[in-house]
Amino acid sequence: MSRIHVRTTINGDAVEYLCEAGQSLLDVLRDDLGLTGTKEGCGTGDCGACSVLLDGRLVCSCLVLAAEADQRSVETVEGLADGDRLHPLQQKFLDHAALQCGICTPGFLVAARALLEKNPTPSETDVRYWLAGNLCRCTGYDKIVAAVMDAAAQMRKG
Amino acid sequence: MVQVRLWGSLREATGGRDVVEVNASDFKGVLRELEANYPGLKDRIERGVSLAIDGVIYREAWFQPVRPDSEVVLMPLMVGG
Amino acid sequence: MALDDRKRAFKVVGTRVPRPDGIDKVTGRALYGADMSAPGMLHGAILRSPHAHARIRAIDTSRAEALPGVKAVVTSADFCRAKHSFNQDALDHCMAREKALYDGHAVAAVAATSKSAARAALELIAVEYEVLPHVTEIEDALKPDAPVVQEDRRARNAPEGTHPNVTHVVSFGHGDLEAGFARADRVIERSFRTAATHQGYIEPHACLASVTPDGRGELWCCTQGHYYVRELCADFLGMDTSQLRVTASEIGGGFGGKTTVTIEPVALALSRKAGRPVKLVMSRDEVFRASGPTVSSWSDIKIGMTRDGRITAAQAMLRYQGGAFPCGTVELGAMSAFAAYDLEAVRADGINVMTNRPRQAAYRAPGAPMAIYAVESTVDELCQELGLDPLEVRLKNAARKGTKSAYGPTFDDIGLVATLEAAKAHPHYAAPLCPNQGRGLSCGFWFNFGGNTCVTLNLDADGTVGVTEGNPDIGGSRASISMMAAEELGIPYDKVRTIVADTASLGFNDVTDGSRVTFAVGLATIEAARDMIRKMCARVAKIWDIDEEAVIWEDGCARPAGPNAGDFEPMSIAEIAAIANKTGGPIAGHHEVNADGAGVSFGVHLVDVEVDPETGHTKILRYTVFQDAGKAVHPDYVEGQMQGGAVQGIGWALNEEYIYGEDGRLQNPGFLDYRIPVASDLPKIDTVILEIPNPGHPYGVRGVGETSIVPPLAALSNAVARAIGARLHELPMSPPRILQALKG
Amino acid sequence: MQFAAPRSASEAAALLQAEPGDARVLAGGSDLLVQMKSGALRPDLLVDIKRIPGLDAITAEDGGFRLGAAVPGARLGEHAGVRALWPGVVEAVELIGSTQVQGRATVAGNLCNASPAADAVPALVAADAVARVFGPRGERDCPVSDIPVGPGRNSLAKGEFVASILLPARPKRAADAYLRFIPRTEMDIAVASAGVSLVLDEDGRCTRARIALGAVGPKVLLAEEAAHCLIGTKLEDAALAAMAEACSALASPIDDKRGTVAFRKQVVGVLAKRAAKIAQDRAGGTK
Repeated sequence: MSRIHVRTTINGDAVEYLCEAGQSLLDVLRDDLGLTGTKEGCGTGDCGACSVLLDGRLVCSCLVLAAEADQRSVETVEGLADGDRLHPLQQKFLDHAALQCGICTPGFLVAARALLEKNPTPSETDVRYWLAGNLCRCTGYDKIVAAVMDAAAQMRKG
Repeated sequence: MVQVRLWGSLREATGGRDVVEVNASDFKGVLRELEANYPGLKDRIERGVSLAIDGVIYREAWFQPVRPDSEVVLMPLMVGG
Repeated sequence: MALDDRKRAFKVVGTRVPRPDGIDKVTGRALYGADMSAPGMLHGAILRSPHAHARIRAIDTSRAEALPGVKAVVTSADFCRAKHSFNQDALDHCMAREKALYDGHAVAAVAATSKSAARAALELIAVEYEVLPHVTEIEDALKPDAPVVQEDRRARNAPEGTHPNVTHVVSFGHGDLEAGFARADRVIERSFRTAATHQGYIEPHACLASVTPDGRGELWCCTQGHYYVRELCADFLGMDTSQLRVTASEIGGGFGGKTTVTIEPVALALSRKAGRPVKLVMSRDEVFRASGPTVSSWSDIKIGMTRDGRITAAQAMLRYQGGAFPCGTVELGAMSAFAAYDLEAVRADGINVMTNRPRQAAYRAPGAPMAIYAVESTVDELCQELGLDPLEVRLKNAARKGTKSAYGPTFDDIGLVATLEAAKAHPHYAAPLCPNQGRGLSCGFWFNFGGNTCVTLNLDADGTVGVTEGNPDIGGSRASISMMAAEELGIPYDKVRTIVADTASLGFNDVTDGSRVTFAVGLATIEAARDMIRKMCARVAKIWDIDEEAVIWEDGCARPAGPNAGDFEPMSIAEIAAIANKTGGPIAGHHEVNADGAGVSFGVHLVDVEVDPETGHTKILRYTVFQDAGKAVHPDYVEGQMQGGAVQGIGWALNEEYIYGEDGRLQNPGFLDYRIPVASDLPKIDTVILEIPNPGHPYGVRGVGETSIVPPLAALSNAVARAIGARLHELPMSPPRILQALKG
Repeated sequence: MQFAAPRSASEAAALLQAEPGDARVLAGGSDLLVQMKSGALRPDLLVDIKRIPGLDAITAEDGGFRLGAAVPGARLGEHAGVRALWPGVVEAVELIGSTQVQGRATVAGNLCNASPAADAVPALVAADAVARVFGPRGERDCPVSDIPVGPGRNSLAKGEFVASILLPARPKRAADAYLRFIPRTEMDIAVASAGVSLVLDEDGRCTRARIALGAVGPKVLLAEEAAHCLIGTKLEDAALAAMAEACSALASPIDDKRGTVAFRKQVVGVLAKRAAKIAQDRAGGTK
């Protein structure tokens, strides 16, 4: 089977890879590029654990073919912090105990980042609906919503 | 002698009684005597049981003392989620 | 180890410190089951039965083996017989032997050089099935002509004529029921049904196995109990336990569903046959079809009450199905059904029935939610009929210290009355409601366990402390264990680091279950810290040349016990550590225990709902959880347990269910149609933590992990009943069912 | 399986035409990739149309808007012009899947996937939208209601694909709305749904109505009799009740894991009634 050559940008770095036509972006990130921060919870776009930004747009990487990422930019949870400085969302997730097992956390962080870039002043209802595609089974969402609201407030202050 | 309360479905092994008396001074002794006096209980005990002694549930504590006035209740082995 | 007599002023316990695994988890660095790889690693895949019940006549793997890239194919023939029948059931669930017992039952597995080659190979395995009649529902499995799921598994104490699918017959209770019911002003009998649900952890089961020809093995997996995984896998592969080292990965949720094995023995068998490491990861579809959901239930409840709200007698008949294997969960259901009540006459009977469904696994307070749902719904209906306040009725009948519990033992200090009083005093209970809205209340209960636990504390040369424990951390337990070690040693939290050891590095530990970890591992950690303190005091006694008894430990320092002991400057833990090698060598504390005295846990939930009378849609308006934590070590994570359990219960009450078709196949093996609550479904989940100290723990800690899933089922059902003026007796309360109930 | 990302519509049509096996158009992929994962589909060729110039654009046309086939739902929601003109279509599209799915799923894909429960389709049918089909023999226009023919089946010929969808212009005092029923608040497939488009006169009387129902038949149903109940009325209770009843009568749903026949028949009428009220309000008919 001939493989497809893809040139892309991941978390700001130029990356090239070869992929099978049917391979998902998620599989390439995890299996071939070692970026295992992006998680697979369902493989069918129902849980949001594999959330990444594709050309700045929030998507499930399990529902993107690796071949589609050619000449596009991909941002994952690994690109959220600025060196050793955590993104405000990351810090607020820690401060608010917004994670228990943590498997859904990367997806929530990437999705919440996309929200706050689009809407810096979301209501709690906005947050809950925007994040409805991210399943969490541990927390009941309460502390996640609180963390996102608090991060938004802090980011508005700059 | 110690009075041991059994749960209902074990009664057929004890001739219908739900409280039996055994001569024992610890957890292991209670089980040993129950098996000896009521062979019908042996299989259930081997599959795993707990003992509640004065309100505290013990799972496998052989040497936990039992006094003649202790409240002793035989229970299924506990599992959780 | 009993509650410390001295009144404690906690310095670390009860604060909200950062968790040690936090940064790894928000940066994507934490390694879960599927995140580990090995050089030369193969990818595994499992072939599963499309039939609910079928005899396996033959399996031809030759074409799959011939496919380029395929390095091993295994079937049940590649495993040993297990030592005990319970273990054999666990193995048979991982790989079918003579019969495929449910849709999705594993029948063969392959390991290949790529995922796509492994998947392609599965299609080349030819299985010759003889399809047999199947049964997936309790009622059907009890009919005289129902297919027998497995022969020779009927309960030994079952009466003559009992169906061979009945594997357990249990009974609990005391007192004279007949007399009790005769004293009642009102007696009602109701039947209830609950659907099977799934724990719904977001991380599918995943592992990486490596077995070498000399009989040694390494296994990396997401599990709640890696020691138990080791025990089972070694048994199934004929390995010495000591030669198999199991390392628990970070775990992406378990809730009881990862307390046994699903794919781990298969990965080891593949690796042994292929001579290479094998990674095996379940798809979500496989998780739903072939891991371990809960029991479904069909229960009858009969309760008698006086006009003023005193329960005179209570009786339950519980029928659970736990899949294609014997399942003892109904015992726990029968024991917990009436645990919240102080009853003179009570009886709870139960049976377990086999069906062609996957083997049940524990799910948070296994067996209790469905039983207590039925009881709490019936009590609520009596309150409605007799015009009584449901909270006052619970208070009037509440179990308390000295109550002879419905399952036998007499309760010591328990928190139910205090929890109910807290709910009564809370503004939520008195808040006004609008039309189509209703308020529901339910109590919940769980036993909590202790169990086998081993903990080591190591004093490092700079005076900081490493804690080594053996229970996978599913909700922040490394933080709470570090906190208890710091508290006991009198040092700051950030001077302690707790890790979860692999099976070769620490003695045996029971599975992370039964809400046991903060209680039992905490208890062992405190004792191990005391062991280390004794050793440190002994060293200091030598240095000062005084008796060991003359040295005491206070605020992280060794001090002379009093003026008579001598005049010495206190020695800090860092000072002691710095010279440990000169005073006798390294210093460690250790403790091993089979902990008892976990202490039961009660909770009360209040919920307000609004039901759309035209569509049957239920909206949750307000939710408050009241629960006794004994002592909340890390309040954030106690609240998290209360909120998370409540939301799982909400899902159970409203939308979650295993749906089987006529063909015996699971219709909804995905998160699209197995509908767990999403963020927008929910309001804020308020929490009120009560602290009624557990006499069985030095700090008074009780487990908090499980009780919270119990009350939502009846609380929601009671709220809906009051909102629509009609009662449903079946979960989930899906909109079609609510609309049907509204029509009468 | 092969993957191709052609740079022109003709190239895409030629690839789709030339493939002897199963060739599939990849736009957002949110249905296609799920079906491939489950094994329900095993295409031999995927043709990614997102790199064809123009297909990712929303353009004004004759007072309406033309939506390129590669425009994801999220882009539609961000377009103030479309929101103002066809709010019901936008709200329908925004209900497809999660935020993540919104970043990928397209209106054209939702139409061509031909699920009877597709959220966009009742709104598009109520809006009288027109699909522009590109194929080996060039372009043709086709009412959106003629694209799906049954569950999972569409009317496109070999080599054809939907290149864009035209949302037409509309008179003053006109608006649309879409509602669906799901058990949760997000993430579910519609159990029943209704799209309603109304035109009112100066007095607020309904002069034109189109009502389309989802998930209550093998494809989206155009409820003409129900719509007729509203003509000449100000959507008084009696008119709405008659309309809802006509919707329920028309519905021919199935029992499945998502809902029962009785439930769907009743609820589809409720949704149509509520959507009509919203559309009326948006059209200024309640002021």
